Amino acid sequence: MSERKDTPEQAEFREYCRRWLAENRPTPPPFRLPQSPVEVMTEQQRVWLCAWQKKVHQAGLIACDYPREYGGGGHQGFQRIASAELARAGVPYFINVIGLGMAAPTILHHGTEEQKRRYLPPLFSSDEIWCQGFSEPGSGSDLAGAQTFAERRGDQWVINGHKVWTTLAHFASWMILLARSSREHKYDGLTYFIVPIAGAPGVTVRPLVKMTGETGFNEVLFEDLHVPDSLRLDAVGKGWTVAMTTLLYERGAAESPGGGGGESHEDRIAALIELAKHTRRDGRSAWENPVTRDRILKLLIRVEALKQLGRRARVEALTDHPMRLPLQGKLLTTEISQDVAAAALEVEGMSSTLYLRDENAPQGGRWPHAYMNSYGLTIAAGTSEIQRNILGERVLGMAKSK
Amino acid sequence: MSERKDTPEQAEFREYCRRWLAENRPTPPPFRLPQSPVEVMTEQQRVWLCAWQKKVHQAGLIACDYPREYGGGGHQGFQRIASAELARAGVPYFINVIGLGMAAPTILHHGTEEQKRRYLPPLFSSDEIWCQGFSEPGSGSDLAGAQTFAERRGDQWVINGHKVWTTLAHFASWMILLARSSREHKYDGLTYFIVPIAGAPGVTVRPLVKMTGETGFNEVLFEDLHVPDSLRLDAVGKGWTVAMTTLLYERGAAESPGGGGGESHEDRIAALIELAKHTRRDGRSAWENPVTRDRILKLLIRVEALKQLGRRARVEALTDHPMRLPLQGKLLTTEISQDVAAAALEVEGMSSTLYLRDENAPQGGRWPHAYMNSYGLTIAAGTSEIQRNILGERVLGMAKSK
Amino acid sequence: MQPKDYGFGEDERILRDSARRFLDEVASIDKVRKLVAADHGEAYESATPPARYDGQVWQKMVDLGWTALAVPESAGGVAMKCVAVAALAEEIGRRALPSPLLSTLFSTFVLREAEAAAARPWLEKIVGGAGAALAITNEEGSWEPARTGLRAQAKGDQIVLDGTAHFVQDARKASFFVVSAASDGGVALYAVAAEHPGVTIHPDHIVDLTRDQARVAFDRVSIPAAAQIAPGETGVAVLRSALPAMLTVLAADMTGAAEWQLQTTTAYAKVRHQFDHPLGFFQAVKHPIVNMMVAIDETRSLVYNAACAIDGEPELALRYARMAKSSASDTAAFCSGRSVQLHGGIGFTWECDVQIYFKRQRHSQMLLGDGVYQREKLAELL
Amino acid sequence: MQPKDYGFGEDERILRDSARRFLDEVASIDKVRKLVAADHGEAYESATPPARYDGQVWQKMVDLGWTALAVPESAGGVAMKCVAVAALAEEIGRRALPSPLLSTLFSTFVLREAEAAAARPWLEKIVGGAGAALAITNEEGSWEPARTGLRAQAKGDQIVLDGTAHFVQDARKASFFVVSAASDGGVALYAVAAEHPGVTIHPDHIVDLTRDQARVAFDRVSIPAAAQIAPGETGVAVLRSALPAMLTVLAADMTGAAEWQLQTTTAYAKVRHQFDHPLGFFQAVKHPIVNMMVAIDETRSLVYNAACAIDGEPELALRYARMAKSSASDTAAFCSGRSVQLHGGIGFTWECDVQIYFKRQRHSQMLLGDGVYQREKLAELL
Repeated sequence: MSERKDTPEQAEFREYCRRWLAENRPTPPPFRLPQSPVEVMTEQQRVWLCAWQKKVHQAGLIACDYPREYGGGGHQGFQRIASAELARAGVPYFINVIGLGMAAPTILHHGTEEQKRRYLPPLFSSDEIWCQGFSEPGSGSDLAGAQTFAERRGDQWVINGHKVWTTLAHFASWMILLARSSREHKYDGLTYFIVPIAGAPGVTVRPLVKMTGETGFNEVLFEDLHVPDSLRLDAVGKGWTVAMTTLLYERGAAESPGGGGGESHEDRIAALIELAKHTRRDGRSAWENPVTRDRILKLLIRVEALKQLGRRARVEALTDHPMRLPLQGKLLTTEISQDVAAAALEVEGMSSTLYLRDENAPQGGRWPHAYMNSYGLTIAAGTSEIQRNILGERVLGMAKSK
Repeated sequence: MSERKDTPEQAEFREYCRRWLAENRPTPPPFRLPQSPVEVMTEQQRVWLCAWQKKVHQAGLIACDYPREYGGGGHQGFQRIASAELARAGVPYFINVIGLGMAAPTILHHGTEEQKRRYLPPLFSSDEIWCQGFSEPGSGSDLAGAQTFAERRGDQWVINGHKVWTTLAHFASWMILLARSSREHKYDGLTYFIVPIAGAPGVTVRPLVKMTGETGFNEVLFEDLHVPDSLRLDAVGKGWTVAMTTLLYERGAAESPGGGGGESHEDRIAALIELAKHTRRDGRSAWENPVTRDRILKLLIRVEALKQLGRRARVEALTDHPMRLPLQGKLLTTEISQDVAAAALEVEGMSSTLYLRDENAPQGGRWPHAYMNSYGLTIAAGTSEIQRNILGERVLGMAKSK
Repeated sequence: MQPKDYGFGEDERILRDSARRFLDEVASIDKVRKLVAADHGEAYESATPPARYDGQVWQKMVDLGWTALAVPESAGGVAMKCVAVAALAEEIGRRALPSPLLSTLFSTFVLREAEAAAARPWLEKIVGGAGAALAITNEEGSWEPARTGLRAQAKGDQIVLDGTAHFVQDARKASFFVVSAASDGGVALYAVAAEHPGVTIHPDHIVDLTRDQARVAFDRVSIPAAAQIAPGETGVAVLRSALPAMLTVLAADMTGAAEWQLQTTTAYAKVRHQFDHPLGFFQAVKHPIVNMMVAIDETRSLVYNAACAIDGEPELALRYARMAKSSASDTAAFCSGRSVQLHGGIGFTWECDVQIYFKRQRHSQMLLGDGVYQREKLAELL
Repeated sequence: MQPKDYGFGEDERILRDSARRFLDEVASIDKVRKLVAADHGEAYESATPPARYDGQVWQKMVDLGWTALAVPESAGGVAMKCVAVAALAEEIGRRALPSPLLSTLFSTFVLREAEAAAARPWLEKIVGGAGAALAITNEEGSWEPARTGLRAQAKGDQIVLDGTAHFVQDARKASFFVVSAASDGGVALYAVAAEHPGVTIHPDHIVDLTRDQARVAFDRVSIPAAAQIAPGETGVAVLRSALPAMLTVLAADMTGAAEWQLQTTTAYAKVRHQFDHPLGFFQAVKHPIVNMMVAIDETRSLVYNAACAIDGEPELALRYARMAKSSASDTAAFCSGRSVQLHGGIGFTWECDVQIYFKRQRHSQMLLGDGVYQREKLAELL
């Protein structure tokens, strides 16, 4: 069955995707895969996930719409189909999430011909994993406050500084780096680089531990890292513009990490209702507690609203401002995730004290874990507070709050 | 029965208050008295309420702690007792609420000896009613942005400008006025005056209508009003300091308008519970709807908390910062009032559409009326937003948001 | 299959855009204010509360075919999709327009579900411009179809109606009422002309300035048995079938009104300065306004989803419609509160237009049941 | 009559101030972190979850007389007012101190209500420094006194206990358990030494780093009938009488922890700069912090009101205690969330101390029932 207004060519491709996925669905590995690619920590996990991504790339379901000379499929409107079919098939995610979601489009828009030919193919195949160096200890929400310094010395740049929250840096060959090349101008003093990570002299990667007790991101220190000028992306002083391109894609990447396997909000709310129906206390189920049920139903309605928001965003006649709905996505997605997890803790009551390793923890302890992780979502890639600024300023046109 | 640690003298005074109030409780007038003094509009109401205040003043239950030469009782710690007994007796409020609550303490702190002797006695007796001229069309929250201008001409000041939200201006003999005497400095360019209202040439009082459909406050226009320099309060350019004194008392005045008769939060939440128990729909009472009941109980708990907050504020060992609890009063009082009224509308359902004049409106239509009026509370005398700034800055010491 | 675009195609866009142009002309906020809020004393102090609307505008709405939109072709209507009707209702709500259109649409939804020959002449009257209103609510203000304040008794070939319907919307703008009454066979439905002997309208004194509402008393109102539009066995089912469209269209009206509140508050936050900045500079103003927008977009998305289900997936329609009205009620409460609060002192006055929408929204919030009620009923559908 | 000062007089102030000094010294956040959060792997990955506390600190707490505070004089205690105990608990919570004090106080409250001669030796043990814990919760995590996971059967002059108590707090820090078990006469109460044959502790893997929790299994545990501390007819009533103090003291601990969250978040908002201003400049940061303070002050006021009622108006104690715990639970949830969010990226890390309080507060929120539960029970008291 084809969908929407697939062209005959697209319908054929969709059919191909389905067939390929049905035939190539991987058997689950004998070890635990974490819930998302940003939590991948072990070498075992890395190897398995890289093999999977490479296989999918070879099958032509990754980078479908990129030119062939950069490792893509050279098609138009195929990625949407491949991504939908990957999601529908529920196969594992792709490990090179930062590369696919952020580095690749940034390089495509701002890179030289040489850069595109050199960096994109191994990115798509996951032969080279990428990470992102934006946040610093002193600049989280205020990205343009970056202090990591790139000093020009002939045709080399010497980089010193400290980046934090760098997902996947422990596996990464390359980083997309926002650095300061001039202290005189805040925004115009930034330049964007591709820098080597694994094995590069002057680079130290240290894992950071989340409040959940898991690792999954890192801090990266640069001490006199020397890179050639050919690793600069776009012009000197244009780093902020390039970073805006990356951020444009970051939200999209966070929502659908380059492939299927992520749990949807609908899955999550269904799991919550299931939990409520099966959690009994004092002679009734949590679902039979009208106050708890009302809270869950409010969330069920918001989850449906979020789904419909996405559907409506694609109907021009029913949107007033082109960015109004898309820019709400990150805020809604992350806050609803948090609220759903919080409601689950209320349902569990005392059992919500039990964590991942406890055999009696309901649904494997996923909810306290999800609740804590939800703060990662409402903080990372622009806190909810910053998202509200952006919506108020870019969509509604109110004065900048700074 | 005496209370707390009344001295023998105070215990005797309390006894006197109770006796006097028992013997002098007025019979209700044959016309409707509005819910609060700020809604008094008719001459009939004014005459009746002025007579009542005058009688209470003559009995010594008003201005107990002011010096005798200013019309007070010359005591210490008697007003607290008189106010408590007035509240307990549930007698009507005093009409000169702005005078008692704001003008009197401001004049006491900043007035000359002559000013105190001239203005305070008729204020206490309500022979002269007072209003307050702070807000302007262009400056609500930002009081210091006042543009009403006072130009010095010899020993006269010529006043031009436009004040709004002036409660009781339609009955007022006098106004406490914050005016700009210099355009060069924002805060230091303000001077504080006592200005005549009723019958003064160059003064126009026009009623403003609230969203409830009621009048009760006014706008006051000044066109070349001439006042002598003797009506200036404190020094030229010290208006902001004087205004701070007024504001310090404004919150107190808003909470207990100079006497009894105001309905307490406890009364209101009790009325809400009563309403919920008697509102039947679809085979049960609103109180039997667990979701509605939970919402009401949350409010019941907050009302108790507010009461205990007031109690705790007087126990030094259980407060961390002297202004922390008192400064929360206005915010909590007004927001809880709003939430209680909103909950009542939920209880009433369709009946909440019925307004004051409707014979079928539950509890006389008080709740839609109270709900709309509650926005007056969360806006007037510093919006809730401004209150949160004040708390964050003065109590917690965070940076000024401007 | 669900259409990706909610079935909102060219026809729907044309209807909506022409409605926008027409309403821009006849229903500007100044005109609406003149109509309903010229004087506070008249609004709230008259012995008989006003029921004002512009009859000429109504006649033009009829001429534009709006009353025929939801009427089946068999009764002379144009039977447009619910997404079209929802889009129109959104525009009506955006203008807070006083008119019997919503009540008439509600009556249409009931009549067209009745499928009785007796319903047809009433539908034709609606096409012809007759306003109609539902008289199906008891004194508790219940929205359960099975609960009615009226009783119907057969007397030969006549049926006699007795009792009072409460909370009848736009009662004085309606030429006839669609009435539910308890009969021996269950809750039956009837249509009764407003001027029928024995029918008395007792107007309510309401807060909302853009509607009128009344108790409608039926004192031995005798109508021919053939005028029954749904017998006792089917009355509740008919009302229930009509409910998704009623909920959705009401939620659409509320969405439009909320969007007006958002735009008006945003505009004020840009022009009003305090502390040397426009209000919108302050996050204590900016963020609540953004939260209004977020709430509205959730509601609006749910409204079109519900409308689309009514058009194509009737088995899901009630579920989605309950979601839409639950969301609309909560959004209305939030946006109304913030629109007044963020306007500061001026927002609290009669002269500021936000009060008109504030009151309409509070009224709409309760109509057909508030959010808590919708969710309680939704739970039964899961 | 209610004392205006909650009965918080000189004695109470001295106790509180000395507790502050002592805890400043022994329970700084650095010391607590070293104790419970030195290593994330050990905290969450060990086969047997840790139950760490500082035994020397505990001994000093005993030496300071804290375990004797709530014990009647007849059993060698000092029987201080509940306001004093609440003030102490607030200080403990402010430090997120891992210790069996709260569990021991809970056990004390139950034992002193039992008034049986059998309870006295256990109270004396507590005065002497024995930690105790309640084992009264079934596998559902119910807080209804009538629901227990254990069954008691008389066998001659012995009583045999069977079953499992769940969610036993600080189980591995306790020398004995106060146990409820269904007997033929109703729910009876017993005290059982932790090392009694047949008692097995199965530690839970919990989120909170400052507590340990366990299932405690009783496999044909045989104790003398005389060791029964409340017979079946009174067990539920005894637990219910102890409940106000338990709720209040827990709420006090949560108040202290929330105050730490407030102060720590405020301090961060002053030093952390973004966009050329300290975070606290921005109302999106300032106002939520103010809301934390407002919530805390409501809770704290309710805590002292409840404690004061326990001391002087027992008929109101349960009502006020339910209010305090309802408020404390909601305040804890709110303050915990905001403390992490407003710290931004750093707040989400293991190395930031806010995670320790976040987890303790989430745990406390559920203990004895969350806000929804408290309000449901409160409704029964109105």
